[in-house]
Formats: sequence, C-alpha cells, structure tokens
Amino acid sequence: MTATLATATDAPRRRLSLSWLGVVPFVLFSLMFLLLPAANLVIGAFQDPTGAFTLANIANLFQPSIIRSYTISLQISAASAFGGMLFGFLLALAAILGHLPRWVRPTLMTFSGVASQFAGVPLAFAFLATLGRTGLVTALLMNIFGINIYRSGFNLLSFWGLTLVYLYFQIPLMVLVISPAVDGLKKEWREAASTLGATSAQYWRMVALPVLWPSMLGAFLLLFANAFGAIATAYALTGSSLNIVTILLYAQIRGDVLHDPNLGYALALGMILITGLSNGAYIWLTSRSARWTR
Amino acid sequence: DSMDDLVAAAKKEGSLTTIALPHDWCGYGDVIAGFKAKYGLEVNELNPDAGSGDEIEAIKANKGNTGPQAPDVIDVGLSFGPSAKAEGLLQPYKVSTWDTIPDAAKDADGYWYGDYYGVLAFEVNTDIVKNVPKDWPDLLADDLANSVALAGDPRSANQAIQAVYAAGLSAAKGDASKAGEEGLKFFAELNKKGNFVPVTGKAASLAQGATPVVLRWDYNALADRDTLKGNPPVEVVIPATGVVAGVYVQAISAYAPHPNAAKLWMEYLYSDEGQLGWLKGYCHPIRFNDLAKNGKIPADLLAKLPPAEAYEKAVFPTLEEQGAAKEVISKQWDTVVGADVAK
Amino acid sequence: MAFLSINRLTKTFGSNTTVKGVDLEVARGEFLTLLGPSGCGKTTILRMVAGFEMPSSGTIRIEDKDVTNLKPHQRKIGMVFQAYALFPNMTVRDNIAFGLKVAHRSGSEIDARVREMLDLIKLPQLADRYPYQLSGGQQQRVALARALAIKPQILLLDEPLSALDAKIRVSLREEIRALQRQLGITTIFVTHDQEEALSMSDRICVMSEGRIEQLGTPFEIYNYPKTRFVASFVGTLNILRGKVTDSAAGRVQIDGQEVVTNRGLNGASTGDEVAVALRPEALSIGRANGSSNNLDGVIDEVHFLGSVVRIRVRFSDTAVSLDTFNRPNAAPPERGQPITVNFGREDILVLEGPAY
Amino acid sequence: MAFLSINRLTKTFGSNTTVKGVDLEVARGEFLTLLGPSGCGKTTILRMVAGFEMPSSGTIRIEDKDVTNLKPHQRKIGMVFQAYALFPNMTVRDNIAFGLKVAHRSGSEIDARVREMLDLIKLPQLADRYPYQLSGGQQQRVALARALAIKPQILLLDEPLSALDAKIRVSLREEIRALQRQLGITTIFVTHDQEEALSMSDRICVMSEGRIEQLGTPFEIYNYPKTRFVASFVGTLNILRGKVTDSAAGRVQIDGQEVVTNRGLNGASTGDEVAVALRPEALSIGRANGSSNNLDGVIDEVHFLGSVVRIRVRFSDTAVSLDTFNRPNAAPPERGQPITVNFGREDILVLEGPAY
Amino acid sequence: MKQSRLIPWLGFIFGAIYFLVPLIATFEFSLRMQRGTYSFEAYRVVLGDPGFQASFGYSALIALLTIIVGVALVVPTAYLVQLKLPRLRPVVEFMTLLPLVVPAIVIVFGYLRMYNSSSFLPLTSTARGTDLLLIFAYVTLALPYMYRSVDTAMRSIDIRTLTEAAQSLGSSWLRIMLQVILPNVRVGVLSGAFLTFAIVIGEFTMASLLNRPAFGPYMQLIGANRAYEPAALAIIAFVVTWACMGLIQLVANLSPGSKR
Ligand SMILES: Nc1ncnc2c1ncn2[C@@H]1O[C@H](COP(=O)(O)OP(=O)(O)OP(=O)(O)O)[C@@H](O)[C@H]1O
Ligand SMILES: Nc1ncnc2c1ncn2[C@@H]1O[C@H](COP(=O)(O)OP(=O)(O)OP(=O)(O)O)[C@@H](O)[C@H]1O
Ligand SMILES: NCCCCNCCCN
Ligand SMILES: [Mg+2]
Ligand SMILES: [Mg+2]
Repeated sequence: MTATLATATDAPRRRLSLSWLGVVPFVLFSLMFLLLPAANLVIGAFQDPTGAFTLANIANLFQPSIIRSYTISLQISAASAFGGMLFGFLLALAAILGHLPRWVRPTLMTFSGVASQFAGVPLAFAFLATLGRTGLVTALLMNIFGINIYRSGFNLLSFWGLTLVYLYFQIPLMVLVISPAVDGLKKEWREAASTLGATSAQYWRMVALPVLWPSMLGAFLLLFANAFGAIATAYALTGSSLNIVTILLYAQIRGDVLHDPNLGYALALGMILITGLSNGAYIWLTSRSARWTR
Repeated sequence: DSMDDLVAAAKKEGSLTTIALPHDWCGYGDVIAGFKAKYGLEVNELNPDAGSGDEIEAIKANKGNTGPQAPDVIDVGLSFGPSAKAEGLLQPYKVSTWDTIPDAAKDADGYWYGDYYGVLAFEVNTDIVKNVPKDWPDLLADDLANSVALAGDPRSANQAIQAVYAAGLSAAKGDASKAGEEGLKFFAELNKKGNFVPVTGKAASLAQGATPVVLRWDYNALADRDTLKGNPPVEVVIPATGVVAGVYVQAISAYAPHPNAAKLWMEYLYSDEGQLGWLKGYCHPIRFNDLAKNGKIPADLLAKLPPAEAYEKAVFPTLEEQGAAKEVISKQWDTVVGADVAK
Repeated sequence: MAFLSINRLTKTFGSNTTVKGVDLEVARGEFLTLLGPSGCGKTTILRMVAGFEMPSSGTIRIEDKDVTNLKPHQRKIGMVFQAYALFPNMTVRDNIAFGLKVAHRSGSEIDARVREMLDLIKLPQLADRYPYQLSGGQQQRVALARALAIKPQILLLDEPLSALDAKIRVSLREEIRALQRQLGITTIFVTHDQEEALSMSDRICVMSEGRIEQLGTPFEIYNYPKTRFVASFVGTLNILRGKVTDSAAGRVQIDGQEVVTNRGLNGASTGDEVAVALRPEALSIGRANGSSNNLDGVIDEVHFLGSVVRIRVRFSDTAVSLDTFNRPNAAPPERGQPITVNFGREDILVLEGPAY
Repeated sequence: MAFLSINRLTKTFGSNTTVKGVDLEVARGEFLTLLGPSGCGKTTILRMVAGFEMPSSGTIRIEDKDVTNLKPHQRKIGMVFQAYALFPNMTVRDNIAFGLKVAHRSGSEIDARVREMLDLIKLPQLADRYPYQLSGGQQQRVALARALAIKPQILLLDEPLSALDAKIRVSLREEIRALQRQLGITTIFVTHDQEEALSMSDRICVMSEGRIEQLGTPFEIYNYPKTRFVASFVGTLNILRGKVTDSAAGRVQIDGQEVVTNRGLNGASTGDEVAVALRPEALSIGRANGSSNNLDGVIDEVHFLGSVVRIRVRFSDTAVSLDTFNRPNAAPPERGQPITVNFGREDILVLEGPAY
Repeated sequence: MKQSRLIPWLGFIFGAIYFLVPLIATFEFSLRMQRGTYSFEAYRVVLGDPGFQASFGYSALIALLTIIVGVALVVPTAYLVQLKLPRLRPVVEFMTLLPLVVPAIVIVFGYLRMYNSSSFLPLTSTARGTDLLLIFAYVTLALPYMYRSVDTAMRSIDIRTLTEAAQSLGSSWLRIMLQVILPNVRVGVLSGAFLTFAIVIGEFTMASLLNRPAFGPYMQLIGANRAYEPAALAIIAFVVTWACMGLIQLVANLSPGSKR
C-alpha cells in the first residue's frame, strides 16, 4: 500500500496524505459494511459445519452438477448482458441521436431507472402473463394469427426464455450506463467521416463503435455481474428447471432441504472470483484496445 | 401456580419474535391474534415467507443478538428438528399437554415437538381443468398439457420433495424404499409429456392459468380456495393413492431473547384453543386424535375438513425414509428431470 | 463560369431565419472567406455547402451541377473543423487514410498518398501518433491533410485556427494559404478574425445577420467599406462625432476643431451631425501644412504592440487611436504629452446614418 | 522592496524539471507578464504562486512573508483561468459573492461589493444570469470580478483571453489593463501571445524551457532582445544568413549584396557566417542614400493585414518581410514586381551563435 | 445532419412494446378479481390496507436517507479518485461491483454477527440503530449504480479547475464539495438516486432479516398467497416509483442553474 501511496500522484506527500484521508470514509464504510460482513463467506467456504478447516467445499465445486450450474449461469449472464448491451445501446441511440421529441429521453431515463430494478416474482409473473402458455401475447398470436409459438419451439421457462426476461432489466440498465458515452460522440466526427465519403455504416464501424468500445466493455461487465448475481427472477420464473449458481447457492443457504451453508459460501466465493477475473479482463482489454485514450 | 409465573415472566419480556408464519398458513393469522388477545404480548413476525433453512440460519446469525431480528421460536420441517438440536440451536421445553403428543412426533428431551400435519393434495382450477385428476397417474392425461406445477423447487423445498415422494410412493405401490426413484421417473414422464410446468405454483399462477394444477399441502390448497372465493373455482383433491403426510415441528431457539414468551407461546399452541386454531386453517393439529377422542372438535369444523377416509390412508414417512428420498430426489432432479426442462 | 454558385440560399431554424437569400459565386481555385460576427450564419452556409443541413430554399451548384440534394458523402468536399475532429481512435496515418480506405483504394495507393500528405504538412515523423499525442497546431495540420487526401473539389474550413496559440495561428495561416495555392483548390474559409480574413483571402464576404454586407478583395473591404457595419467590423476604426459646417466645401467640425474631407459627405448637409471615420494608420504625428488636416490633443495611452505602437490621442471630448511603426532608437512618446496629429483630406470618411 | 519575490523556484514532475531555479521580483501594483511557448512552465509558476502546486525547492514571499507552505485559500490570491471556470450552478451574482460568503461577510457588505464589482465590469444588468447564458467575453469579465471581489493581494491570470474571439480579445485586453491600473493590484499575467504581452505589460518575463530568458519592459524586450530565442519569439523577425566581410567596419554580405551595421557584430570576425536580424517595420521601400543600407529584390507575396501591408521580398536565396502602412489611395504592390528595400545601419542586428 | 427518423421511431416503439406489454398483461390480470368483469377491486383492497401506505412511506424515507448517505460517501470518493488518486480506480471499481455478486443474505447475516446487541457496535438493539444499519446495507446495494453515474458525470466537468477556482477564493473542502462539485454533478447524482430509490423500494431480503417494516416484505406478504392483489401491487409499485422519480427530478430541476 505504501508503494502505491508514493507513486499515486506527483503532488507532494503532505497533500497526498490529505487526499487519502478523504477516501477513508469510503474505505472504512466498504470495510465495515461490505468486505468484513462478506468475509465470513470467504472463511465459511473453507469450513465444515463444525467450523473446522476443510477444502471439501472447494473440491465440491468441481462436481459435474455444480460445474454445469456455473456454465449455465455464465451462459445466461453472457447472453443477457450481450443482448442487453445490444438492445440497450440501440435504444439509447434512438433516444439520444434519433431526433425524437424532447420528452422521449427523460421519460426513457426515469422508466429505465424503475425497470432496471424490476425483478423477482412480479417480473416473472408479468412475463408468464404475457408469454406463458396462457399469456396475453401467446393467446393473441394464437387467436388472431393462428400462430402457436410454443408449437414452434418457444418456451418461456428455458434458457432463452429466462434470457428474454432478464433483458427486461438489462436493457434499461444499459440505457442508463451508456447514455453519457453516446452523448460524448462528437457530431463533427460523423460529419468529417461523411465528407470523407464514408457511409453511415462505415462511420459506425470505423469511428463511433471503436470510440465507444471501452464504455461498451465496461457496461457489459456491469450487466454481466448484474445477471450473474440475479436470483429472485430466476427463482420465481424457473423455480425447478434451471440449474444456475445463485439458485443452488440459495438452496444451500436457505433451503428447507439441502442446507449446507458452507458449500453455499464456496459457491459465492466462486462467483466473486469470476467477477474479479472479468474485472481484470476488462482492465486488460481496455488498456490494449484503447491505446488512443489518455 | 407455574402457569401464572410463566405469564408474568412472559409479560415482563413483553414480546415474542416468530419467523416464517404466513397468515394464510394453517390459520396462523388467527392463532397469532388469539395469542396476542389472550396474553397481551406483542408478536413480532419475521419473514413469513422464509423456508425452514432460513429459520435455522436466522437462529445462527442472531446468536448474541437480543434485537427484534432474533427469532424466539421456529416452525420447521420434521427433519430440521433433530439436526438443529444436534447443532445446539434449540432449548428444551415440555408443554403441559406434553403427554398427549404422540411419542413418534416429539423429541424425548423436549427440544422439538410435532405441531401439525397435512397431506399432499391437488389444487385444481376447474375453470380450466374440466376432468379433475383424482390420482397421480391422472396427471399424465392429455388434457393436462402445461398444467401441473409443484409448490417449490424439489432441490430445496421440503413440500416439493414430499410431492415427488408421494407420486413415487403411489407408483411403487407403497414401497417406501423405491419412492424416491419412482417419483423422479414419474416427473420425468410428466415433463416429457409436456404436462409439467417448472414454475413455483401459487395462488396467482393458479388463477392466471399458468399452473392450473398445483401439488401442495391440502391445508394450503384449502386456504387458497377460500381466499379465491370461487374466482376461479378451486377443487382440492386428495389423491386416491400415495397419500403422504408431512409433519412440522415447533421448537424454541437456544438464544431466544424472550424465552418465557416462547414457552408461553408453546403453551398456547398446544392448548386446546391453539390446536383448534390450526384446525380452522385446515391443518391437522398433532393432538387431533386426543381432541377427537375427548369430543372437543366442533362438528362444523370437522365437516369442512377433507373426508376422514382420505387421512386414513395417509403415510407418515420416517425420518430415515425421508432422508433417503431427499438424497435421491434433490441430487438427481437436475439430471433426471431438470436437465430436460432447461432445454 | 463560377465553380461554385449559391443562389438565393435561405435557412430557417424553427422560427428564426439564419441565412437570408444569399447569392454567392466562387471561382475555381479561389480562396473566399466568410467574415462576420458570431451568429451571423457563416457556419450555417458552410454546412449547407457540405450537405449537413438542407437549405430551406435556394440551390447550390458545383460546376453547374445541382448538388443541393446530394448526401454529404457524395459531394467530394473536404472539411476542416474548428475543434479538429480527428478520429481519436486512429493514428495520424489512419486518419489521413480514412477517406481513401472508405473509397476502397488499393493499399499501395493509400500508402503513397498518405506519405505525400504527411510531407505536405511536414509531419512525416508523426504518422504513428494518436491525436491526443499531438499539439493543437499539429492536429489541425493533420485534419487538413485528411481533408485533402481525397482530392476534394472544394475545401471548407470553419474557423480552423481559432483554437490555436497566437504564434501558431499566424504560421498556420500562411501554411494553409500556401498549400491552397499550390494545389489550386477552391476554398471557403470561415472566420471572425478580420486580420485572418484580410491576410489570407482572394475575396472576403462580410456577413451580418444572415445577409451579405459586402463582397470584395481585402483591399476593397478595408479601404472602401460599403456599409457602416463593414467599416467598423473590419479593422480598427476611429469613429468621431462631427458637425458639418459647410457641406459644399466638405468642412466638418470635430470637437471644436475644423477638418476638411474630399470624399463626399454621404448626403449630409450643413448643420448635420455626422459620424466621421478615420483609420489609425492614416494618422501621423506632427503638424502638416498644405492640404492636410490637423488636430491638437494630448497623449492618453500608449500601447506598444511590437512592430506598431498605437497611441491614443484625446481631444476635449473624443479620442482617436494612431498607429506608428516602432523605432528602436526613439523611445515611444509618453502619456500626457501634448500632440498634434495630421491626416489627408482623402483619409476622412463620413459614414452614412446618424452620428452616435 | 519587492511585493512578491520568488527565489530559486524549482518544480520537478516525476523525472522532468519544468521550472528551473526561477528568480523573480514583482513590485506592488506592477503588471508582469510571463510569456513563452507552450510547455515552458508559465502555468506551473503561476500555480505555485497560487498554492496549487508545491515547489520542489525555492521560496515564494509576499510582502516579505514566506507563503511557500500556505494553503491556497490562505494566500488571498485572485485567479482567473483560461476556461473561465465560473461555477455553472451559480448566477453571476453568486459567483462574484462566493469568496465573500466563504469569508462570512455580512449580507449587506456582500451586496454592496457585488454591485461594485458588477459596475466595474460593466455588467450590472446580468447579475441574475447563469454562466451558460453569457458570451465568452462576458464570462471572462465575471471571472475577473469574482477574483477581484475578495480584494486579493495578487491577481493571477492564466491565458484569460485565449479562448475568446479576436475582436473581443483585443477589447478585453484593454479593459483588464485599465481595471488593473484603476485598482493598482499587483498582477501576473500568463500568455503566449506576444502582442498581448507587449500591449498590456509593465514588464515582460520571457521564458523558455523552465528558465527566464529575459526580463524587461515591452520596449526593451522587443527592441533589445538579449537572446536569439527572445529575438525570434517576440515579434516577427527576418533572420538572414550573412557573411562578415569586414568586422572592423561592420560590413556584412547578404545574398551577394553588402550592408553595414553599427550595432556591433556580437563577437564575429571577418569571414564568419552570421545570422542577421531585421524587423519588418524597420524596412522601407525605395532606395535611400546616406547612411542607409539598400537591398534589391523582387516582390514574392503581399499580405494585406488591414492597417499594415506585409510584403515579402525575395533576394536570390533569402527573403524578408517588410511592413508598410495601408494607403487607401495606392493599391498595394503586385507580386513579381522588382523592388529595393532600405533600412538604417542601426536597424540591423547580428545575433550571437552560428548562422542557420 | 438530415436523417430519417423512421428507424429511431421503430426502435423506440419496439422497445415500448417490449417494456409495456408485460405491464399491461399484469394490469389486465389485476382487473380480474371480480369474476366475469373487469374491476379495480384488487386496487381497492391494496390501497385500503393501512400497511401499504405505512410500508411504502417507510421505504421511501429510507430510500431518501440512503440516497443522502450514498451521495455523501460516493461523491468525495469519486472526486478524489479522479483528481488525486487515479491508481485507486480499479480497486474502487471492483469494490463497487462486489455488491452485485455477494448475496444480500450473506451480507446481512454478517451484519447480524458484527452489529448485534452484544457486539462493540450494537446497532440492532434499537429500532433506530437497525434503521441505520438498513440504510448502510442499501448504500452498499446501490454502490455499483451510484458510483458509476457520479463518476461519469464528474468526467464531463473540469473538476480540477473548478476546485482551484474555489480554493483561490478561500473555500474549504466541505464547501467545495457541497457548493461546487455536488451541484455540478447533479445529473449523475440524480440518475444514481433514481436507481437507489428503485432498489430500496423493492428490496426484500435485508429489510426482512433486519426486521424493518419496509415495502419489500409487505409485498412479499401480500404476494405469497394471494392471486390478484400482487399484480395490482406490482403495477402500483411500478407507477408510484416512477412518479417518485419524477418528483425527485422536479425538485432537482427547481434548484438553481439546472437548465443547460
Ligand atoms: N441546428 C440549429 N437549430 C437552431 N438554431 C440554429 C442551429 N444551428 C444554428 N442555429 C442558429 O443560427 C444562427 C447562426 O448560426 P451559425 O452557427 O451559422 O453562426 P456563425 O456565424 O457560424 O457564428 P459563430 O462565429 O459563433 O460560429 C445562430 O443564431 C444559431 O443559434
Ligand atoms: N501535474 C503535472 N504532472 C506532470 N507534468 C506536468 C504537470 N503539470 C505540468 N507538467 C508539465 O510541465 C511542463 C510545463 O507545463 P506548464 O503547464 O507550466 O506550461 P505552460 O508554459 O503553461 O504551457 P501552455 O502555454 O501550454 O499552457 C509541461 O511539459 C507539462 O507537461
Ligand atoms: N415459501 C413457502 C413458505 C414456506 C413456509 N414455511 C414454513 C413452515 C411453516 N413455518
Ligand atoms: Mg460558426
Ligand atoms: Mg499554461
């Protein structure tokens, strides 16, 4: 820590320590209300029910069903983060650069605030009532167009169904986090590109997207973690069908039946590790791909 | 006498903290109201929707805490009694009606004691389901496509595991040793047929039509029926075979901040008044036979219950049987049933 | 025939009209500057020529071809922006190559052209830098190279120098002009810096409130302003309140002292109050005889501007600025010193409209 | 005694030293300008005086009191930034009042002072506007008022004009100087615009690479540059390659033509190649006799700058710029015309160091 | 540049359908409480329950306090990280991601262990203390969103120069924070506040385990065993939360200098 301290900025030491004093509340708060309370999780992951040290919980993570649950979780998180990133980005573009009426943007932003936290039983129910087998849209398609979406392979209670539901909060979250970056695209870049003969598509491919790339990557990471840690919606919707880590984890900690908190902690530790790794990957990727930023 | 002393001591503590007692569950709403009215104590209700595991974890987490977050008493699935006792999370107490509780349903030292039971039933929305299933194999009927749901996740919810067990017991013709595997097989088939809906069935999904058949405790189903008041109409069916009873147990936390209020609560629950309160919520109280024998059950109350014959067939799985089935069902659900669902 | 011709060009944003029926012809190879105060519509005209804005009415023709409705990327126009607008994610090389890549030129052709451009802007060694690693002046030169790389028909420059340092501004000014001459490219330049406009342009188009005030060579604009607006916007101008004492003889009284003009009174008659304009460089120190005018005053302030020393001379009510060249051997005059200034009869200009 | 005195001030960032042992004294009420190219350390010095950066070594004293280690808010310093740095969330009034509120002045005192300041900057009618509702020039005037409201001991201005339009830049220049005179406040002004420095300052401190190159009045700096750097950084300078043909007589050959200087040869002897400097305004058109020098050439380029016309004259190898005042009645000379230029013996300066 | 608005409109409409239809479906179901007809019966039941107002009011208050504490914690930190301690950024960013993946129940059990009535900081032994603990818990939950939006807003203003301007005028750090930095990152604070509000209003686990009478547990209580009321409650919660955000925005926009 002292090494960082010395090189953290070029201002003299006296001032530096003042700056550090300024982040003490945050550090202290994080320590007291985030890290230490969660530390029990780290310790618990290495304990058996009697409190003795063991690596069994960690070893247990490598049994096929748990590996599979991580895999499915990662897939759903990646798919919903990717979809959320894509559609949220397009929606933000439409609202910010699309010359839509002025009320659109603030409405979308406040709506996104609510929708990005809409989860759990109400969200699951809303989708069941929409796209479940007796849902509004399902029935509408059936009665009016004679299309049976379930006959054609759709199922809300599946990997893609869950992803579709996750998008309900992922897209708004993306809208919220990417909007400032979209605002940062200079009008002149587009104009310069077009006088140089570039079509809109070429401008996006060669200029706008590369410029937005670091922000997109950061947003993806946030969305990924958001989906990775989501539990209530998954539980409410796919109660017994999808084997994802958070459901497994809660089954261990809270369940009527399984109840092995230590294994639950190990599962959580695995999740934190994966989040840390993706954070590291993000830093590495941006430093490599965005050499042009200061 | 000692009861007065207990009441005085409890009043001094002023309140009782409970956990996981939904008001629609077993008539707990009225039971709690009755207790409050009778003794003038505050009842602080923690998460009514908690599972048994939550209740145990709540005791553990609140060790050393006398705040209102710490539960005094718990009401958990049968298997949690012995395990919680082993972890030292309980304190013993024997209510004054202790002797009228069947021995099979209580810890000899008074650490935990059975409180009520019900059997697994079919809760059916008859707006949607015209041919009401009467037995487990009926659930496989063609017209029940996308209809049948469990009331929880068989990997973690006791109720759901018991339902799988019950289906298996029916298929195995009563052979408890095969019940777990047969149950999985049954649900695999149900799923393959397209009848199984893998969401947690509850009143809303039943009414909306997403899960017109829900497999759950009869008392929950009956309470639901009353709440829905015919919109939609609900029929509660106790299956012809595979009638499995589930027992919950009552216990006092080892760290209860209000031990006397907790003991008073137990006295109330196990008094005739308390037992009849549960019965009003369609639960069979553990002293049912004792009360019946002594003619203490009002006739109108009896009339509202499912037919007594259905209960005569009820099987009470032993702790061992339950443990074995739980092991099979919770571990293999994913591969035998869930993996297909997830596609 | 004009290379670029703009006819009755009008642009309305919502309720206010920013460009009001502008007619303008630019010859092939000409360097034309739009000069005017902020908000007068310079940028809007440029953006219509580039195709970023659709005119509300009017046409734009290039080589007699109507381009009014063409998309920007179909116009073969090079544009340089005030804030450079280099693509931050590309190196200097890639910025310059952008237009060529977009046009699917061959790799070797692109390489050759980029090298040529880098030589042109004298930055061959910076090819692999990113924009943030360049100074403002370097960035602007790269922006110019990027615009020129595609061999545009017309080059548009919207205040390309205003974000730069004084020293660099002047040197880049000359560089741009030299390049433009060398390539013979038709250029429209936008600025509100009159010195920039005067020093660079073949012709200047002075604008005010969406209209053209005057179009002419720098010399014409500076020395023969057609309107009061042009007279006061271009260059430093002393405007004095005068009173016509004899309209036939061109006699005007300024602050109690009499002067004579032989450039006409712009319609004023004896007894009228008029505004009299005098350029600082037209004034000389000392009393002159013969046909010149003399005014007595006191030195109020001395600004040493380098090659020029600007002296502010106060009469009883008004004051004028007077420019003299710096003389290293003669210390500049002191404040408070009495002084006489003289100027020719042809240097005095009576402006139209009331005195103010 | 100096009001502000800076002693052996040094600042090192990481491995590179930006300010290298600067000694500087500023008198009470003086207007001193730090002038130099980008990156030479001007801002760094200013920020050390303000207290935003700690010197690596050296001291800063105000009225003989060592303030080197004081916090910025303990120094009673007014600062105006290039980008105005008005608080966007406050009205003009609140911006100006900020420093007074911080100092817990009474409401009536604050009101009075704010009104005074608004009058000073001639914007009393804009008190309730927010910064985004002001033009750049207005914002900068408010920034000035805000800095002055607390009656600072020293006013620091870091390129306050460089973000403004040409026309406004000049007028604000004069306004600031007039204000500074009126209040008698000791001021350090940073710029890289030499005209700004020359026109505003009592003294100019020309800097290069963290060191002071020369300190003197504008007249001294411009006419008697001590170093080659100062000579070429300040003002437009013609630098010609010459060869000393007779060191005793001060004869120098330029491009085959001979000239004579009477300002010394800066140590060069006969046969040496030297660099010869000439200011454009020292040159006149036509052949002069007597003690003047004459050079024959051809007109290469004519820049009409408004009051001044700058003519580039090419000899066989080299070229010089020559300034003449604009004459409305005489059209400027044409490119390609042969021309003779003349200049006095005292106008020619032989620079130290080798010719380049 | 002139461009077609068709595609943005299509995108916006498509988004509106995706987001509104599930709400409409829920709404439709909530109207079916009385057999055979559409009625607002479920809404009457929900709104008539005193528990609804009380718990919503409690949660809204807690949300506001959470926003205040969160802003007080995040703004100076983001400020210092950006201005003085850029090397701390990856660490802080990782810490702000943690609450997304550390299960809320783990954190709250940790609290019960660390701040119970027999600990060095017995927050849980009083109701107010527990409220405080709940606020802190929510601050951690809101951290990922609050930090990001404030940090982004800060990048868009020149905090260094504004700071120095204030310093040269004699301002203290506190005043710089409150009067200069905070008002100028209002947009970021506002969007962070929206998210915080939405999180807190719906949160269940922490409120429940800390035994506070919040809206999340109330919804759960109603939701578990009723059919129509949960749907009505979901719609009401959605709309009321949205309205509260509008209100927050309105208040923030009434503050001086906000138009830009
Ligand atoms: N897209 C637009 N919508 C509405 N008004 C606009 C738009 N673009 C420009 N204007 C208005 O048109 C007027 C002229 O603007 P323009 O940018 O052409 O001025 P300018 O002469 O380039 O000024 P400056 O020197 O400040 O760049 C201004 O009043 C401006 O506010
Ligand atoms: N905080 C810092 N850390 C590292 N280097 C710095 C820092 N501040 C300034 N420098 C460096 O110090 C040198 C001098 O900077 P300074 O800002 O004083 O120049 P300046 O003369 O004001 O230039 P300009 O005219 O461009 O404003 C530059 O090379 C700059 O990169
Ligand atoms: N999630 C369903 C509610 C579980 C209630 N469980 C507990 C047992 C009775 N106290
Ligand atoms: Mg413009
Ligand atoms: Mg600087």
